[in-house]
Amino acid sequence: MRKLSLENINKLFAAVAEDKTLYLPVDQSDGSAKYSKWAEGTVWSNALNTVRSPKDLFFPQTEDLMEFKTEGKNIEVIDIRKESEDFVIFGVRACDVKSFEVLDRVFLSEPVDSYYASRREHAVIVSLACSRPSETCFCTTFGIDAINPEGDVSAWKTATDIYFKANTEKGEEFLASIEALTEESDDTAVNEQKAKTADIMKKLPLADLTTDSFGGGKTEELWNNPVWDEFSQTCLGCGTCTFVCPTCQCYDIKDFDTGNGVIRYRCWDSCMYSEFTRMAHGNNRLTQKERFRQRFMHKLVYYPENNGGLFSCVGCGRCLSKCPISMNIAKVMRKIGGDK
Amino acid sequence: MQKITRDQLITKAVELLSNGTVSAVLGWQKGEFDYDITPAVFTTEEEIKNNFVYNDFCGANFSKYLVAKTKKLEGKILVFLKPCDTYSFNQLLTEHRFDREKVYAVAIGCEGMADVVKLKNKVDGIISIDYKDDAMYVDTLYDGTVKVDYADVLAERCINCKSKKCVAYDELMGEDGEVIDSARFDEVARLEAMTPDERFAFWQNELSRCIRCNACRDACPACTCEKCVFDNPNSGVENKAPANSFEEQMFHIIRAYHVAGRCTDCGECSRVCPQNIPLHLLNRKFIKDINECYGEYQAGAEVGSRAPLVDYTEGDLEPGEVFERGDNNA
Amino acid sequence: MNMREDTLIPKVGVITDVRIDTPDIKTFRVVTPDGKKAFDHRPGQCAMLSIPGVGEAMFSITSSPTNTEYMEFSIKKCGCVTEWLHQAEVGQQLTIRGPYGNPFPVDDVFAGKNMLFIAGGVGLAPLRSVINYCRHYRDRYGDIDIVYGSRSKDDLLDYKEIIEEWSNDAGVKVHLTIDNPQEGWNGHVGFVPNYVKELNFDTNKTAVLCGPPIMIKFTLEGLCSMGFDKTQIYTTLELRMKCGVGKCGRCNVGSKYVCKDGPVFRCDELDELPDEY
Amino acid sequence: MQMKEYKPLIVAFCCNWCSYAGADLAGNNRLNYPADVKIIRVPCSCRVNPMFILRAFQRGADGVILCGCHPGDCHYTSGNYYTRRRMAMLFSMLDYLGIERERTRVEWVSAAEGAKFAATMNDFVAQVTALGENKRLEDLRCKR
Repeated sequence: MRKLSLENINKLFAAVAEDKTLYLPVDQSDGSAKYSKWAEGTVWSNALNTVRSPKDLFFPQTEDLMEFKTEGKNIEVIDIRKESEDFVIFGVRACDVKSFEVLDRVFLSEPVDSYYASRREHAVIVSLACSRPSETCFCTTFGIDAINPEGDVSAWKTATDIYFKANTEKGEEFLASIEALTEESDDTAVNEQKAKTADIMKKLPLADLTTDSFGGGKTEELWNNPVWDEFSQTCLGCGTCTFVCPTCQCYDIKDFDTGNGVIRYRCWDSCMYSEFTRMAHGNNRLTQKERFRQRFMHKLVYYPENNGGLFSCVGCGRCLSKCPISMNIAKVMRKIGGDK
Repeated sequence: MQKITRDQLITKAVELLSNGTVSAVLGWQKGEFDYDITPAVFTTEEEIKNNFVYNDFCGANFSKYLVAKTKKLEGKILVFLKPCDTYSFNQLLTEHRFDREKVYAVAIGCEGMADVVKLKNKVDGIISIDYKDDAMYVDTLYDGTVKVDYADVLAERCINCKSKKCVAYDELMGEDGEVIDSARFDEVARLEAMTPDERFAFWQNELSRCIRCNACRDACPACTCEKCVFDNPNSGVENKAPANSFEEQMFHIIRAYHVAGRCTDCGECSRVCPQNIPLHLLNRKFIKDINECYGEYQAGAEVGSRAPLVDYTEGDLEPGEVFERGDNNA
Repeated sequence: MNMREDTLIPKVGVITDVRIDTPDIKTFRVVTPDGKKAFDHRPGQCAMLSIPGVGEAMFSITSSPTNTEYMEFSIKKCGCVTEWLHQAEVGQQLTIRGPYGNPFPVDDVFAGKNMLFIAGGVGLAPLRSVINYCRHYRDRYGDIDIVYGSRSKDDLLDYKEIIEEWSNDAGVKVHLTIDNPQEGWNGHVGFVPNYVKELNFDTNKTAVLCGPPIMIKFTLEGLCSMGFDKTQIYTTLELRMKCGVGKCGRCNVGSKYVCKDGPVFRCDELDELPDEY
Repeated sequence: MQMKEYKPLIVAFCCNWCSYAGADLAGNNRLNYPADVKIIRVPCSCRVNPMFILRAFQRGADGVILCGCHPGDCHYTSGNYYTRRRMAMLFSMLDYLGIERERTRVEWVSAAEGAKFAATMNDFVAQVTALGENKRLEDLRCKR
């Protein structure tokens, strides 16, 4: 385990940023944090987490896919892909690290999405253990260990120091690159903090939330649950939950005519939107209830069914704090689980 | 003034439901942590008794729900309206968006609602909240019980409350208030006094956070188009994500413009924004301009009034003169 | 640049022939600019066609895989992409990517079986590929019955091919029907589901259905009442699709993605899906 | 190397009944105004939706001017009165967002005012030229 005094954290950032682009949570003017590029003077946020998840860095909200030039009846397809640059994402919480696995199963399954894959291959993920989880956290529900986050490198921040441990080859390389700044250390301080945090985790209001009622093969059982009617009643049908969610990956592909060519781009889409499934001659999800159900069934039933039981929710709590009407997956799980 | 309590509202709701006046109740449903309250439709006494809450976090404006909820409804729906909600209620009636006959409106006096974001900035790990007369006592994960003054977490829209008068109701609970001479345009004036470069920087910073979740639009009681231009593939501007700063600006300019003269300044847009963009400052700019150029106008103050942007007088200011006016003010 | 191919990036195709089938259906013949078939496919699979600036949409490949020269798409005018295609002329380029989806199990499950194809309206388009495949390898399959109905005689797709080729094949029986009586029509009049019941097929067949949802629903009921088992009946679904490879999430129904796990489903598999298609 | 002289792109929405005829008259009378003014004919100035103005900027306009009949002379009686309010509010909002107010203008030009049309356009082009390129309401995708 390597150790660095927090006083020197900016030296570390400077060293990392020298040959790789470094992204880390930074406070914005409204008080919330956002993953931003580090530059001299950038201050690492103390916030528990960002509003937008780090999925942005692999799967940006909008992304140009290709361009077309048209001339008369002819079309030219222009591949505008570029290999991603090497970059480091620093300070990723355990829940968000897990979200990358959820996204990987979609984008890296055949046929591989080259846009996502390129960024994924060039990224080093430095995770950060939690020490002050919020009441909206429920990562333990999905078997995520907030005090032992995964990622290429795991980090623990105490009041004075930050500790690093490599988990992968990429991680070893990363630690080697900052070896001069860090010193070898035992894990006493880290273990102490882990024990403290573990106690808090047990006391979280959502600590008792379980996935017992969910998982692959539960479609029939849950399909007609009254919860969908009841909880979707006042759903605004906005995309907040989807857009702040680290695991939501539905997208739309659209064309933009620039006047001198056409850009085909993709952007995030939301199953909560009424036109998500609208076709020229109909829509298979006509009411908000159906759309609402789709979102939760996808995360809690369909996705695990296709991915060996892995849920497509990581309990980060973003939707809990951001939904305009405070409706969220925890409430849905509580209600269905409680019906048992 | 005595605060309206949860029990009073429950009693009222149960009374109206059991005597058949209404068949459903639009109210607030409790959540996990006392502040995460969801609007809900209650149809039984039991549901109301178990789940109905009313506290400082019941900020959601119910007026817009009436558009959808009255459509297929048999009988009447009971809706609780805070003073600012009554303005939206009137505005929707002016625009014939729902059937007044299907609604039983109970207006409730309001002392202002709390802002969750403000509270969370003060207190970490909120487990539950006890509302006492002098302050809220927040039970937390880390700091035991923390006392938080109501004034410290009062929502911006409530600090600058424009009116505590209920302008529409079938029944009033508590005392009616008065229209307030608020300082709500001060922030707009502060921006107007800036140089264009400063203003541009200010709005770039704010709008660049927009993730186009459409929460502002979907929560807005004035945004009741059956199909929004930004959802219509034939409009040429449909998009689900702002591709660049132009699209961020366009969405918010057009949205604010479309509700100009109809916006009652209820503040829902800013409340629901997950990125804390002060969207109300766009709407208030229009309200301020309209007041100054075409005479004082409060959307929703009465049913049937003509919105300033679908009206004119022969002596209106020229667009160029509007700027000159601004210069004189600044 | 050294990046792997990405399925989202299409190839350029050229329309080399446009055939007007019915008042609202045209069949387009598509090859690459150097005159070859864009890619190989199996019967029932689909391709994404797009016109840059207009949009991209999924269409089933109407021509048989045994045709190695070109692909055909029978397209009904109903949305912006299809409307644009309908005014396109020969020589117009478009983009094409694919093949997508699961094909009909023509080489294993269907082999040696008596086949019953039932289609309504433009629903013949996805079946034409299988029908022609079965006709091409005639000796691998038993009897072939084709029930096809449309609003009127003018709305029958591939009428010429049906009359001149399909009807003349040994062991192939074509049963045509139109919804309402029409001058110059001596054939059957009535809806497809009723006609299927009248024909009262033996259950020693594998049935393939495609058409409007309401037709599928009643035909399925009819077949089941005749004694068909749902495992003997196949159909193909259509939902809104964007990526074609099970990632964009649009065509997700239950744990299946219609673009990737479908569009061909056995009817008993459909029963396991939530009723949302 | 010589810098290319900056010529702004101006979009002028002209009402069919007055200003478009005014532009015509300017042409017939051989009155000069810059060729960078692209005229879009609209049935009435109130046909112009705020989105038109924004879209003009998106597609590369450096300035947008809207010309209609003089107040009181609208072919449809009152269209330009609505325009006046709408554009006053829209331009004020653009200004509030920090977009240069000199990039937008409304001018009333009758069918007889060919000279005024040319003079207005010359003046507006000069005003926008002084400002330089539109950077605040631009869509970079349209500029490649």
